[in-house]
Amino acid sequence: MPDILPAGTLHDAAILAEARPPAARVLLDLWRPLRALAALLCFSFLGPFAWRQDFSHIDARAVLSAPSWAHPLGTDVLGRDELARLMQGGATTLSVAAAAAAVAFVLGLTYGLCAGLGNAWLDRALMRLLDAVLALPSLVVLICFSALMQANDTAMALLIGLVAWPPLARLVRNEAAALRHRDFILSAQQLGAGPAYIAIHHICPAMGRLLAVNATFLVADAILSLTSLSFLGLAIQPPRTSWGQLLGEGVELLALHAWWLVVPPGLLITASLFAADSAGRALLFGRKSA
Amino acid sequence: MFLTRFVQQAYPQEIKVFWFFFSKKNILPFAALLLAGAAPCGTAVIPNSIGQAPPSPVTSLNPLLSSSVANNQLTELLFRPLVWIGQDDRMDAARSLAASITPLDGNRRLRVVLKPWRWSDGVPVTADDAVYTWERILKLGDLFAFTHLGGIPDKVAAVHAVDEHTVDFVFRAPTNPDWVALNGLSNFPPLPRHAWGDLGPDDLWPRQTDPSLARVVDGPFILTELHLDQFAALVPNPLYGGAPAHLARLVVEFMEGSHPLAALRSGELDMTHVPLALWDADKRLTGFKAIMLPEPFGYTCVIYNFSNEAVPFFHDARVRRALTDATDQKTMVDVVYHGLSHENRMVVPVVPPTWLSPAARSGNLPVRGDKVLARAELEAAGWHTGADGIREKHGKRLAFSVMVRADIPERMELLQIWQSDLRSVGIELSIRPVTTMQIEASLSCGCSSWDALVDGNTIAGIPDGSGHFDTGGDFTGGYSDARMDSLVRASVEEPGEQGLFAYEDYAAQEQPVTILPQGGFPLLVANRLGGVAEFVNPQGFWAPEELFVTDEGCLRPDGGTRR
Amino acid sequence: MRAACGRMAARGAEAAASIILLVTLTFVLAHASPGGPAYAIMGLKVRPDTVAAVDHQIGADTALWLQYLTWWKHLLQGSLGTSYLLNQPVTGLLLGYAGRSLLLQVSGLGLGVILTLAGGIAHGKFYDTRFGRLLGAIEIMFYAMPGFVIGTFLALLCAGLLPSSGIADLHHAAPSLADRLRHLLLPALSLGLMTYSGLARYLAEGIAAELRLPYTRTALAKGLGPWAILSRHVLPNALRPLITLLGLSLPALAAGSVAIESVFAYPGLGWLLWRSALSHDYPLLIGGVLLTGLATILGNLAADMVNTILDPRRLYA
Amino acid sequence: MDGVSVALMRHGRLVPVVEDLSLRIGAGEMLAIVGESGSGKTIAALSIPRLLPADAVTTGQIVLCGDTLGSLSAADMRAVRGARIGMVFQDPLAALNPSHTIGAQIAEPIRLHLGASRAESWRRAIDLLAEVGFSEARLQAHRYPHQLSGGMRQRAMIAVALSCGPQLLIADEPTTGLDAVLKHQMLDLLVRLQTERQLAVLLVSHDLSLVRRHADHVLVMYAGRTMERGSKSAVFAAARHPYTAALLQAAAVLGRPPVAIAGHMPAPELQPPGCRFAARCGFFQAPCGMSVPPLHKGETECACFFPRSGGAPAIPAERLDAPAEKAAGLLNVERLTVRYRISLFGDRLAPAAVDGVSLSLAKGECLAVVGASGSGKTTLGRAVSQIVPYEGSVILDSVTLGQLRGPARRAARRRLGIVFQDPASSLNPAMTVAGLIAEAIRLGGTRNSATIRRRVLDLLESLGLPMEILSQYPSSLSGGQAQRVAFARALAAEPDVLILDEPTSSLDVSSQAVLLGVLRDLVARRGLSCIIITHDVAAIAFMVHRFAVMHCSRIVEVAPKEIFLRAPRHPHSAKLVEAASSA
Repeated sequence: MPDILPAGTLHDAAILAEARPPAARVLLDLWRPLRALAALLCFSFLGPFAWRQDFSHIDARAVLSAPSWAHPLGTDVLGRDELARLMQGGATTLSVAAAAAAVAFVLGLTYGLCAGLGNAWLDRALMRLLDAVLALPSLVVLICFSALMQANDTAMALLIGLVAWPPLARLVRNEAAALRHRDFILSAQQLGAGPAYIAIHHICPAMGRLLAVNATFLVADAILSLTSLSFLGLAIQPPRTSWGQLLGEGVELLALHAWWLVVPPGLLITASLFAADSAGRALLFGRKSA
Repeated sequence: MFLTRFVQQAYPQEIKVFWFFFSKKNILPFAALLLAGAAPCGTAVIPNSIGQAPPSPVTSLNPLLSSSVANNQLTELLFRPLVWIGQDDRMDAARSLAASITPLDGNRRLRVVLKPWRWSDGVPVTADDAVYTWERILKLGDLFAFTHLGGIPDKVAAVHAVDEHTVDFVFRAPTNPDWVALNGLSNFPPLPRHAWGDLGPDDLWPRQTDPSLARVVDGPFILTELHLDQFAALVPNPLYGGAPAHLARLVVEFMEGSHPLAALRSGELDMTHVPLALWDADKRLTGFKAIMLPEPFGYTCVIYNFSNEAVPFFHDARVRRALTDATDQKTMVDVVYHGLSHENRMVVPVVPPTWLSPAARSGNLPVRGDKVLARAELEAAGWHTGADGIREKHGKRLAFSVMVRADIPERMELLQIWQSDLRSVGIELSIRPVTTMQIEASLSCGCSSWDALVDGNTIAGIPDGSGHFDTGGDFTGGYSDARMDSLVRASVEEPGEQGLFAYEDYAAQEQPVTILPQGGFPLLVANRLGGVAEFVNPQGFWAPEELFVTDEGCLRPDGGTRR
Repeated sequence: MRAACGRMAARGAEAAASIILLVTLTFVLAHASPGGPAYAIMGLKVRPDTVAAVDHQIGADTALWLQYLTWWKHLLQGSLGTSYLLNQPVTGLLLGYAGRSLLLQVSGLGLGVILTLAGGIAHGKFYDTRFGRLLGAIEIMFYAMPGFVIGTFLALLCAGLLPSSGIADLHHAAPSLADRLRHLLLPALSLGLMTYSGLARYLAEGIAAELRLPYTRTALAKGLGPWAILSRHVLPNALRPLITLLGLSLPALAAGSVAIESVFAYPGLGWLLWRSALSHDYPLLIGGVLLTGLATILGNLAADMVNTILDPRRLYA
Repeated sequence: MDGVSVALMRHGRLVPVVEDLSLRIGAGEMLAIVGESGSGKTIAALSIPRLLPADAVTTGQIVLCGDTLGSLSAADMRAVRGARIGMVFQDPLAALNPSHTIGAQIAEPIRLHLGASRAESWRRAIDLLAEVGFSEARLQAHRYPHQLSGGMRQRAMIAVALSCGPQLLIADEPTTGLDAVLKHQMLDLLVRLQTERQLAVLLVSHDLSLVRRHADHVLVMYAGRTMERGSKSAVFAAARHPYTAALLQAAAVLGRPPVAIAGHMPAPELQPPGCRFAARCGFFQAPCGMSVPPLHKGETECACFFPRSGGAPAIPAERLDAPAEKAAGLLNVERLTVRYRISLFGDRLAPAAVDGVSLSLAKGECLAVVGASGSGKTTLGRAVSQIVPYEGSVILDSVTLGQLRGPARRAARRRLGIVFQDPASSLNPAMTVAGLIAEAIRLGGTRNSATIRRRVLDLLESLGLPMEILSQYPSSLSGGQAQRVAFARALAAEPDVLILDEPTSSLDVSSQAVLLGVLRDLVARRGLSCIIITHDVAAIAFMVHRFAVMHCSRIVEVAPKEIFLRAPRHPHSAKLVEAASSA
């Protein structure tokens, strides 16, 4: 499960100061990924209303059948309609990924703020603990916690969230530590603002874009983790499934040239990653950072 | 010996022990073999735990200390047990170390006569070696991996050598000789007292992967290399008493979790498991042949947690029978196993049919997989269909969850079919995929953290119920029934099969666990490798001396008949 | 210069604190999940009294804190204890697996860095053009494929040509070096693609940002050509964040390679950690985590040092 | 340059930024382009070496010593840049590569254009460093940009530009960020090089005091068009274009308060017909709005239908009377010392940024703390307003601020307002102007939204800010507007003392003028006691009562305004006053 650090700490002064892209350009950049995300959400959540097949109906006669009118995307090992399973899988993947991203976001933000804005000793202690957590292979955490939790979607989201928050914490801590000495923070302090007020009203909004960018990257990484988890055997409760599991099952049977089991889930995962990733990048390069 | 010490120091992690087996003492017999023209020839590379899914690591060379199949597949090649179980789940005379087994004075004593085999260092295998093994078992106590199987050691009063090749097993009470022979003596290998010496648990335990303890062997192969988590290399034992091996070098590669199919196609492996869906792949891939290994002698079953008050309905035999009746095993066999399996609702495996009771053979069983019967049983038990189609009784819904290990795809598929079957009769099942460890820990914890779980069970020898379905038995979720206890005791103590058949028919009535169909092992084998069909026995143990290769300039030993 | 060394010494002391925290965290986590080493050792059908006997034999039946202290006592005496499962000294095992894992990591990383430099520079230079967006799409496609998918794809793609399991062809008693390298190719390529997919995007963004800084305009004013500006001025500055990221992504490489190592049956450290976590082999697990933790923290220190040397602003603070 | 026009691509549309620019610079001469920021003067300068973005469109003829640059291919243009045209940019720290030594950055173009060997180019680099005023150039060549002071960095930048002996040197705002003394030294250097090397210099600047003293010719630009062109003496003596006159009046001159120009410059996209300055011109008549006035000949060429004569009307210097009598001491600072902890081993060894400073401020008094950059005056301001830890004591209304903790300390700090130097960074970019000012009031404890709204409107009105900026974000405000919003925030807290840290140094001429006007009104009419920290004595001379000069972390002289301006005792004060009076 690749932990790749998002590019939140980049600075970007345009060469010609006068030609800096105004806020409108951001919406232009955001439009493409938002459109892709909307399409995926419709496919996953609204699809089942249009395509009436029951994703868990087992049909012994139609095992591993190629795409046909009855099953536009063919059937899987148990003869269930692949298109319906992709829709249900999408609903699970996107909701679990979003929940996991939320968990990681909240944990990472609070931890980072405490470390960034606290006194020197608190900062040093929290950062050393963070180094230890970052150095711990996420695998060990996954296996140990997976056994403790009743395997349902919320547990899965908690699990992924628990593993994904450290990189964000480090980023938030660095940014907060840099921001606390900026003039507009000193000016607010001079006007009598307390530390909590400063954190909520000034530090977080000033980091607004960094947080938005990383929120989208967290969603992208959560989708990826869900895919890798199924390989480790920590799966979604059948008969429901996730895109990652469908991809895993498809790859197992690749020798059968059953392309309809591999290509659609692969494309859907890539599309969702593209949407989340380019939304983040559009936010990052849209407006000048705080 | 210096070379070994040096190699161990220089390559601590590669425990590579090259010792020359052409030592002076055994050059003569080897030459004799050469003259006979059946010289061992060629190398074969096969993945470990063929015949048992999924592959697990080799962690011990000591036959008394580990019951995992992956270890036993190797130890059975090195230290031959007194009794080797054949394809029909009876004693295989050719491969067993025991020449004959005769019960004496009213089944209180069992006399075993050994074949005149020799250890690989030339010393003959004597009855004293069997007594030495018995002394080790007593010393190991609870550490002995096969304790309680076949009455060893709890039902055995004493073991003593009558003469150089005869050993007597004296029992505390009359016991069924077949049960002792097949279930007990099949895990009882004589050990070289002269090579090992007086070793207790504190010596044997830490040296489980020490190859020096596996140098003097009486099995068909000698271990030359053991690289943990990589492979083990074996060469034929020239002094083996049984049929000599055809291969000059057998390599067992440890393939945990990987995709062996790709390795097979690139020529590194000579055979491998394939997913059932790829069963007819040999039509597409040239240069390979598909061989179907028979199912292992055992069953896959759903075990219920009788000590969990949240699911009291498991105590009602009618509900249990309904659970089995509702199972559409025909769809399971067709869809999951592509028709390559058998419907089975008995605690006694259908393949091989050796131990089936007359009632089972004729097919009139109390449960036949009939949904109408299932609904009737549930109504009789007081469970009426609720609002959402799920049955209710005194406000409690007939719903439970089942834990299953996520790394065996077939079990997940079976459960999803079972889930839709149960729903059609008004029972709601939710499936919890977990890690293997969690299943084993739940089985023996007696706690109420689980409702039901799926587990496989391989029977060593006679499919008796002792230690399972009798009160206090393991691996059945705390099932206990007075009549079942007496029947199980009878099947163990009285000779003959009547006791077993009575227990079998009552178990079909009780359905303490719900049996699910179990598949065989489709193998894809490279055309260069032969003798694959019979080399695995129902318990999943190997006899690779049958294997031979047709390239590298080797002759076909069987004249081209065996596949 | 003195401030930079002072900082390094402080970082060293803090790293030691992180290591102690890491070991404690692993110890607690490993014991938290249900099950125990006995089930893995004895195979799956184990009676409760056998479990007790095995736990006693391997010393896993004493109180948790006692086991923790004895582990530290052994560490101070220079031994990491014995693996419950494999009954071998942990140090010996780790050296073997870490050696092979290092070989895979280095070759995988090497391939990854080469791909990253090629893809990243091209993507960074033509960042807003159609060609740049195409490279971006390729990067995301590989980023979207988890380890085991890339591994399986490559294994099946070159099924006939390249070996895809183990570290040597076991048909020969003494496999040749060429054979070992052929076995290394596919796992290293998979690891390389995984590294490439993350880092190339980051390098491209770095280069695109640096190209916007005023000093590139001065270089233009000096009459330098676009490629000269890129290689002599922009690249050294854009590489620094990449090096920090490499230092940071070492634990991911160790964890990420579990999928690769198990798909190609490559007996490396990642796969060993995974198996010892699954089978509660505490000494081996903690030893392994200690090793990867040390590697990560040393990796971060090294990355920080290299960055300090590369970045004069920090060297002469 | 003859009839040069440049259009830039803005959101898919070509927007003319420079129109019909014609100028001629002879060898050994300096021509200065002056104008407010955003007037297109930088784009004009960059069009010569063609350093504009690829999608920019440049028309007209640019000729350098007989060669027309427009027709050169990219490769030939590259050969011209660096060899025949040298560039000096605005912010030397960002314009020099942080990870190369300054010697290497100078040697690079020599190796590239003159094909010299590594050793040879290194030696020439050292000679160049010596020429631009580096002492022991051999040692300094190995240092990195961040290790040099602002002035030295700019000298290194000039050395880079002159490395291949160019014919033309373009300097784009070379002196921003430097203090008054350094500015003039930099221009002296440029003039010396210009005469010694017979160099043509194109200076782009908004600092009229520099242009008045050093340039040979002047060209005034406004919204992309040339307003007036001529010799320095002609333009400064008899400014014929109303905009030039207004600019001259807005410049801070010792003894005369600057007069702001009403309104602000049209954005390039708007393209109003007729004269671009029509909207803000005091002498607007009908024809000005109809067509674009051509350049009339005269002492200076001026693009106006009604060129004026006789230069700018003299505005009488207002006499600001000192406060009647010595009012009660409002703020007392005794033996204030600030040490920054640099090294890890205790901070005894660290040099003191502020060393034993004692000051007092009476109620309604306006004290100026002046000194060169690096003299510690900003640190003093931050220590007094309790932002930075310090030793010694600061007493406000007989309350020692150092010992207060928690809410009491926060309440005490509200009584010391502070306005920072860079307006853009002192306003939270994520809040609207209304939000920013309302927050300052709300933090004071007022909750009622009606009173808050009324006070916000009062503040806007008193600072001369238009109503429509209430909903705008700081990033879309001009420098002057942003600084006034910062003022509003500080004043909203009704502080007893207002500390201003270099309020005007990052603003251009007209914004500076507007701000100083507002400040003068606050001090005079509201009796606001304040401390102004700056290096520009001229700008604040007329509104300040007393001067305190800081040099090397100590106060070297404190004197009332009249005495200080006429007879400064300390040599450093004399240098400051002399630099201010030359404007």
